[in-house]
Parts: sequence; C-alpha cells; structure tokens
Amino acid sequence: MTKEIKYTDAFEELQQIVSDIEDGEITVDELSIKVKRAAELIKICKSKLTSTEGDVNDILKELESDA
Amino acid sequence: MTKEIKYTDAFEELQQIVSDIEDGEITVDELSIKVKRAAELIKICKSKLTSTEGDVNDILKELESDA
Amino acid sequence: MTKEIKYTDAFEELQQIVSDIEDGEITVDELSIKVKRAAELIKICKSKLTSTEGDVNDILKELESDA
Amino acid sequence: MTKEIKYTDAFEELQQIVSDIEDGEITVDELSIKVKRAAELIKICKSKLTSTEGDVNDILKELESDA
Amino acid sequence: MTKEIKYTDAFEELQQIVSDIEDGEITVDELSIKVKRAAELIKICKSKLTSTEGDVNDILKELESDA
Amino acid sequence: MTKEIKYTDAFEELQQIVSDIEDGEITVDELSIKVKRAAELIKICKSKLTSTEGDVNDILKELESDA
Amino acid sequence: MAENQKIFTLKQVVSSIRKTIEERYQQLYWVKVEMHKLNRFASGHCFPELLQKEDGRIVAQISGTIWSHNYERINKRFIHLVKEPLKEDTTLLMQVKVSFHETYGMSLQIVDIDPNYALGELQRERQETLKKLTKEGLINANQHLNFPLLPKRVAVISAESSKGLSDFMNVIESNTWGYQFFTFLFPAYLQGDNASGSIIKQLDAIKRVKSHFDIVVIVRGGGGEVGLSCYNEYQLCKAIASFPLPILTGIGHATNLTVAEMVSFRNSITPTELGDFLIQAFHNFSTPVTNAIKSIKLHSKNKLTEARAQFGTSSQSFKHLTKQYLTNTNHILVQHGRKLKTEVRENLFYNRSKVLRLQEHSITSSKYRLRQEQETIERVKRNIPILYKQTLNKTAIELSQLEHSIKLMDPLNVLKRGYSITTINGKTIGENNSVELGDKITTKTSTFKLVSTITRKDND
Repeated sequence: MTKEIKYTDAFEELQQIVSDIEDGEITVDELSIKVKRAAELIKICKSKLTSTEGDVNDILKELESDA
Repeated sequence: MTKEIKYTDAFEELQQIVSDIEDGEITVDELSIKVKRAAELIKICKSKLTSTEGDVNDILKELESDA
Repeated sequence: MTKEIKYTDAFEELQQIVSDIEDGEITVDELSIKVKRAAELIKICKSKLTSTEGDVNDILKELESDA
Repeated sequence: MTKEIKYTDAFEELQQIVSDIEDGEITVDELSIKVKRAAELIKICKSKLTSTEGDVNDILKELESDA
Repeated sequence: MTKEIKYTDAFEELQQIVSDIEDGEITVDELSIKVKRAAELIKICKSKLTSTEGDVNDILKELESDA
Repeated sequence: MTKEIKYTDAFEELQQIVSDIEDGEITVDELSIKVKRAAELIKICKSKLTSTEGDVNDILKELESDA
Repeated sequence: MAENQKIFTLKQVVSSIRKTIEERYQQLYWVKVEMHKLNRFASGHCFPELLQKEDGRIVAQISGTIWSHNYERINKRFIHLVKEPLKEDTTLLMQVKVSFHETYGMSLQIVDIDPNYALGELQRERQETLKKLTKEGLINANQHLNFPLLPKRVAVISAESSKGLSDFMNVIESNTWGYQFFTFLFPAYLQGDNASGSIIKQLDAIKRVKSHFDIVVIVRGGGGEVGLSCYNEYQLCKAIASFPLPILTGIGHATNLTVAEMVSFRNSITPTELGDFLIQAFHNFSTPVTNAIKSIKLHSKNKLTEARAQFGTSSQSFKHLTKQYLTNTNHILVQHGRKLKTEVRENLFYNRSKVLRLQEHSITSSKYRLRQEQETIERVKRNIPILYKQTLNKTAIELSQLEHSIKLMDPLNVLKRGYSITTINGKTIGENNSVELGDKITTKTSTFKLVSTITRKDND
C-alpha cells in the first residue's frame, strides 16, 4: 500500500508535517500520530530513493556496456 | 478517567485557572480547590507528555536504526 | 463553628466593621463589641489563609516531588 | 449601678445639661445638682471610655500576639 | 428656716416687691415693711448663691482631682 | 514496437528528456521511467547510425518499370 | 530576249561579283553573331553557321569559316579566359572578312573571336538564369527543404570514373565510427555541352525513386575549371532548385560559384568536403545521443543526490523539531506550574496583607474614635465651670440690681435727703386719713421724730 503513494506526495506531506510541528500547529494529542505518519513517510521516501537509484543505475550500466 | 481528557483541554483549563488566580478572580475559599485541580491538570499534562515523548522517541529510534 | 463562615463573608463583614468604625458610625457602647467581632473575623480570615496556604503548599510540594 | 447607664445616654444627658446651663435654663437652686450630675456623667463617660479602651487594647494585643 | 425658701421663689418675691414699689402701689406705710422684706430676701439669695458656689466648687474640685 | 518509432522522433524525444532531466524538471517518481525511456531511445538512435538500409534491386526494379 | 544583248559566262559573272565584293569589302569588321553550329571538320577547319534572330525568327544567315590555325588560337584563348571552349549556340563578337569564292560562294571568314565578349555573354546568361529563378521563386527552394537528421541514403550523380566520386565514397565508406551509408550511382556527364541534359535526365530518374533516398549529391573532381558553364544553364539550375530532395554539390572548382551550386541545398568545394559534411551530420546526430547517456547519468545522480539531501534535511529537521516541540511543551508546562505557585503565593500574600491592613485600620480607627470621644468629654468638662460661673455671675448681677433698686426705694434714704414723713396714728395723711385741727401728728426726719399739734388746716 505504501508503494502506491508517490515520492513527491510523500515528501510534501512530510514537509507539511515538519512545518506544522515547527509552527506549533500540532497539539500534543496529535503529535504521536503525526510523528508516526512522518516516520512512515520518511521510510517511503527512503525506499523510493533507493529503488529509483537502483533502477537508474541498472539502466545506465546496461546502456554504457552497450556503447 | 484522567486519561480521557485531552492534553489541549487540560492545558487550557490549567491556563484558565492560572490566569483567574492572577486576575484575583478566585476567592480564598475556592483557592485550594482550584490549585488542587490545577495540580491534577499539570499531572495529566505531564503524563500525556511523557507518554507522547516515549512514543515519539520509540519512533525516532526505530527510524534511526533503519538509516 | 467559626470554620463554617466563608472567608469571603468574613472578610466582607470585617471590611464593613472597619469602615463603620472609620466613618464614626459606631457608638462607644458598640465599639468594643465590634472590635471584638473584627478580631474574631481577622482570626478567622488568618486561620483560613493559613490553612489554605498549608493545603496549597502541600499540593504544590507534591507536584514538585513528581516533577 | 453607674455601670448600667449607656455611654450614649450619659453623653446625651451631659450635653443636655451643658446646653441647659448655657441657655440659662437652670435655676440657681438646680445648678449645683445639675453640676453634680454632670460631674457624675463625665465620670461615667470617662470610665466607659477607659474600659472600652482597655477592652480594645486587650483585643488588639491578643490579635497582635497572634499575628 | 430661711433655708427652706428657694432661691427662685425668693428672687421672684424680690422682683415682685421691686416692681410693686416702682408701680407706686405701695404706700409709704407699707414701704418700709416691704423694703425690710426685700432686704431679707436679698440676704437669703446671696446666701444661696454663696452656698451654691461653694457646693459647685467642691464638685468641680473633686472632678478635676479625678482627671 | 520500439522499431516503429521514427528515429527523428526518438531523437527529439530523447533531447526533450535530457533537457527535462538537466533542468531538474523531473520528479523522483518520474526519474526511473524517464531514464528507462531515454535508454530505449538511445538504443534506437544508435542503431540507426549503423544500420544498413536501401536495396539496390528494389531501386533498379522501380526504375525499369517506370522507364 | 533581245538580239543585241551580251551574254556572259558564269565565271565572268561570278568573277565580276568577287571583284566587286573584294573592292567593296577590303577591311575587317567586328560583327555580333549567334554561332549556331561550329561544323568542325577533320581537317581542323570549321564552317560554323552564323545567324541573327529577332523575336525567334531568323532575320540574317550566312556561313562562316574558321581556318584550323585560327580556331586553335581562338579556342586556346577562350579556354584560358572564359574557362570554356568555343561553343555552339552562343552569341559571339567576331572579327570577320567578307569573302566570296567562285565555287563556295559568300562566307564570313572568321579571323578572331573576342573572348571577353563571350565571357560577358556567359555572365549575362548566368544573371539571366538567376533572375528567372528568382522570379519563379525557386532560387531558395531546394535550400528550404528539410535536411534529414541522418543523410543516410544518398543518390549520387557522378561519372563512374570520376576521381571526385572515389574521393567522396572513400570518405563516407571508410569512416571509423561505423556509420552506414547507402549510395546509388546515377552516372552522368559532369561538364561540357552534354552535361546539363545528362544531369537533368538522371535527376528525373531519381525523382521517380525518391522514396529510397534522403539526399542527392552531384560530385565531380579533378576536371579542372573548364566546361562548367553548363552549371549556369537555366534548365539544369531549375531542375536542381525545384528538386524534392536536398541536392548537395561538390563539383570541385575554384572560380566563381555557378548558379547550380548557388541554388543547391549546400555546396562543398570538393567531394571530400561533401563527404566530411555528411559524416559531420552523423556526428551531429551521434554526439547528443552519446552525450545524453553522460548527461542523464550526471543529472540523475544529481537529482537523486539533491533529493536525498533535501529529504535528509527534512528528516533531520523533523527529528530536531519534534524533540524541540516536546522540550518546549514541557517547558511551557513547567512554567505554568511555576506561575501557578507564584500566583497562588501572591494571592495569599495579597489577601493576608488586606486582612492585616484591616486589622491596622481597626486599631487606629478605634483608638482615634476613643480619643475623639475623650476630647469631647474633656471639652465638656472644661466648659462646665465656665458656664456655671457665668450663670452665677448673671444671677449675682440681677440680684445686686434688685438690691440697688430696693435701696433707692427705702424711705430712710428719702429722709436723708431732707424729706420727712408725717403720720397720724401711725398712718400717713391722705384722702382716707384726714387730720383735724388739734390732732397730734408725728413728723419723722432722718434724724428726729417730731410730734406736733395741728393748729390750722388749709385746703389745697
């Protein structure tokens, strides 16, 4: 399920949460839920970055070996 | 029971009591009851904060161990 | 019995007596009775203040020991 | 017996006598009696004042010792 | 005996005599009797005055000695 | 299928992708897709450079039939 | 016919004509003529047809003669100056001698032809072609065609034996990058009188199979500078300009550009350069493709690095801010706790001080009240002796006034002033108490009591 969210959306949501925390717009009651969500988003982003990096490297390696 | 009150509500009530005392709107007769309530609210808030802090730290620790 | 009077009422009565004395509205005959009453009220108020202070200090001390 | 007359009454009577003398409404026959009465009233008033002062001082001394 | 007549009565009688004489309602025959009476009354009055003064002075002296 | 795309279109599409990537206009989400597509296009273009084309016989046949 | 008429022989007549013409046309003339056919014979002599046209109609015609030695001289100069041999169907300025031969008839013996005029004529033809193509809007037509990204399939117009062709083929076929070209030769004359028609013919052929080609090249090499005027010819130039595929020329010469070169898609100085140009086109295609790999690699990495950095920053600040948030919240809570304490203490202190103030007030005001009362009593006490003395004094004064009045009224005091009282029987004499003669009356003075007897009585 987590794979279905886009990196861009995940990152934006993460940034929103970060700025909400920074601006004090999150109550203590909401904090742990928001932090949990942020952690989830961080994981998603990391995984997306890693997989993209892998994909891109594979493709480029193949391309270069052809050249 | 104390767990059912939200941090935000508890904190607001606390603020109200403190400001009422500050404004002299509380009679000596009410004072100890109000202070008792304030102490209760502080305890609730502390407990909420501590548990939130625990949750948040767990999540952050997990995040870091992933990194 | 003195414990049953509220601080606020005691204080108001005391204020009334003092202002009556100040305004010369009390005859010499009443004076010592009124002063006696004032003294009683002062004692009540003081005692209420002291007991409230004690209560409040206990509560606050407990709060601090928790912190 | 003299203790039973109120200060206020004593003082009023005294004032009445003084004003009667002033207005010349007192005959020579009555004069010494009236003066005698006035002296008596003065004594009563003074005594009342002294005892009241004593009472007040006692009360206040007690109050202050409590403070 | 002379002590029994009041100063006021004595003084009134004296005044009556004087006014009677002045109004000429008294014959020469009566005159000397009346004058004699007047002298008597004057003596009584003077004595009353003196004794009153004495009495009063005693009272006042006593009052002041109390003060 | 890839053979069906004209090399000119492939070249243009490739340049567009390259300039998009260079301008940073591609999100992380699109990156691997775009790189994959670019690799495909590069292959098409490269093969075009070295492929053998043209059939002498066809041309001769056509020339003769017309003449 | 009249009898006396003289009869001449043909020879006599022709000789007479010759004599007359020779007398009449002794000098040389410069004549502008169109040379229709050169008619060079094996002997080396030429017998060109000379004519003049007006509106397409021949208005003058005569045969010409160029003796072999003259031809050689003239042609050499033409090739040198005009870069063309003497050509048919051109207008020339020639120096002629009118000659008449008894058997060959009239002809113009051509002794010289001005190469500069011919050059001018060629120039004129060139201008003419340019003007026409411009007017027809064809001048840039070929250049406006799209050049293929890869000029891979090439229709070559050249001569099989041409060095230019081999130069060109050498360049494109032996390239070290493995670029594959497809070429198909359409052989043609590349110079001289037949060139134009030959090239046009092959262009027509290419046009028929144009779907097999990306471009057309016309290459010629090593042919020198002579015989290129065909490339200024209108028909050929039009065929090139209006051709549906880009035509690239590489006809290798150093003189002025011909019109054909001008209207072609691109002109290269040599076939080799043309080949290089095509290789360059492949390079132009290949380089961005090769670079694309590098660029994609670099920028993808950058993008990912950047994304990682951005993401790292966000996740760092997330952790930091979250911790800070908790610290702040804790701090605020602690502050409220402290404030509560302070405010409660202040509140109690304030209330206590209010009570103490009231205590103070109750003391002072009670004492004040008692003192006031005392003062009042004292005042009264002081007033009493005064008031009572006033009363006594007043009474004493009243009394002494009365005493004084009484004294005045006392009969004894009247007698002292010389008055006396006369009584009868102890009573004063009045209306009710009359005296009679003989009565004894008593007269009282201040000092004496006189007893007298009435001796006379007079009425007032």
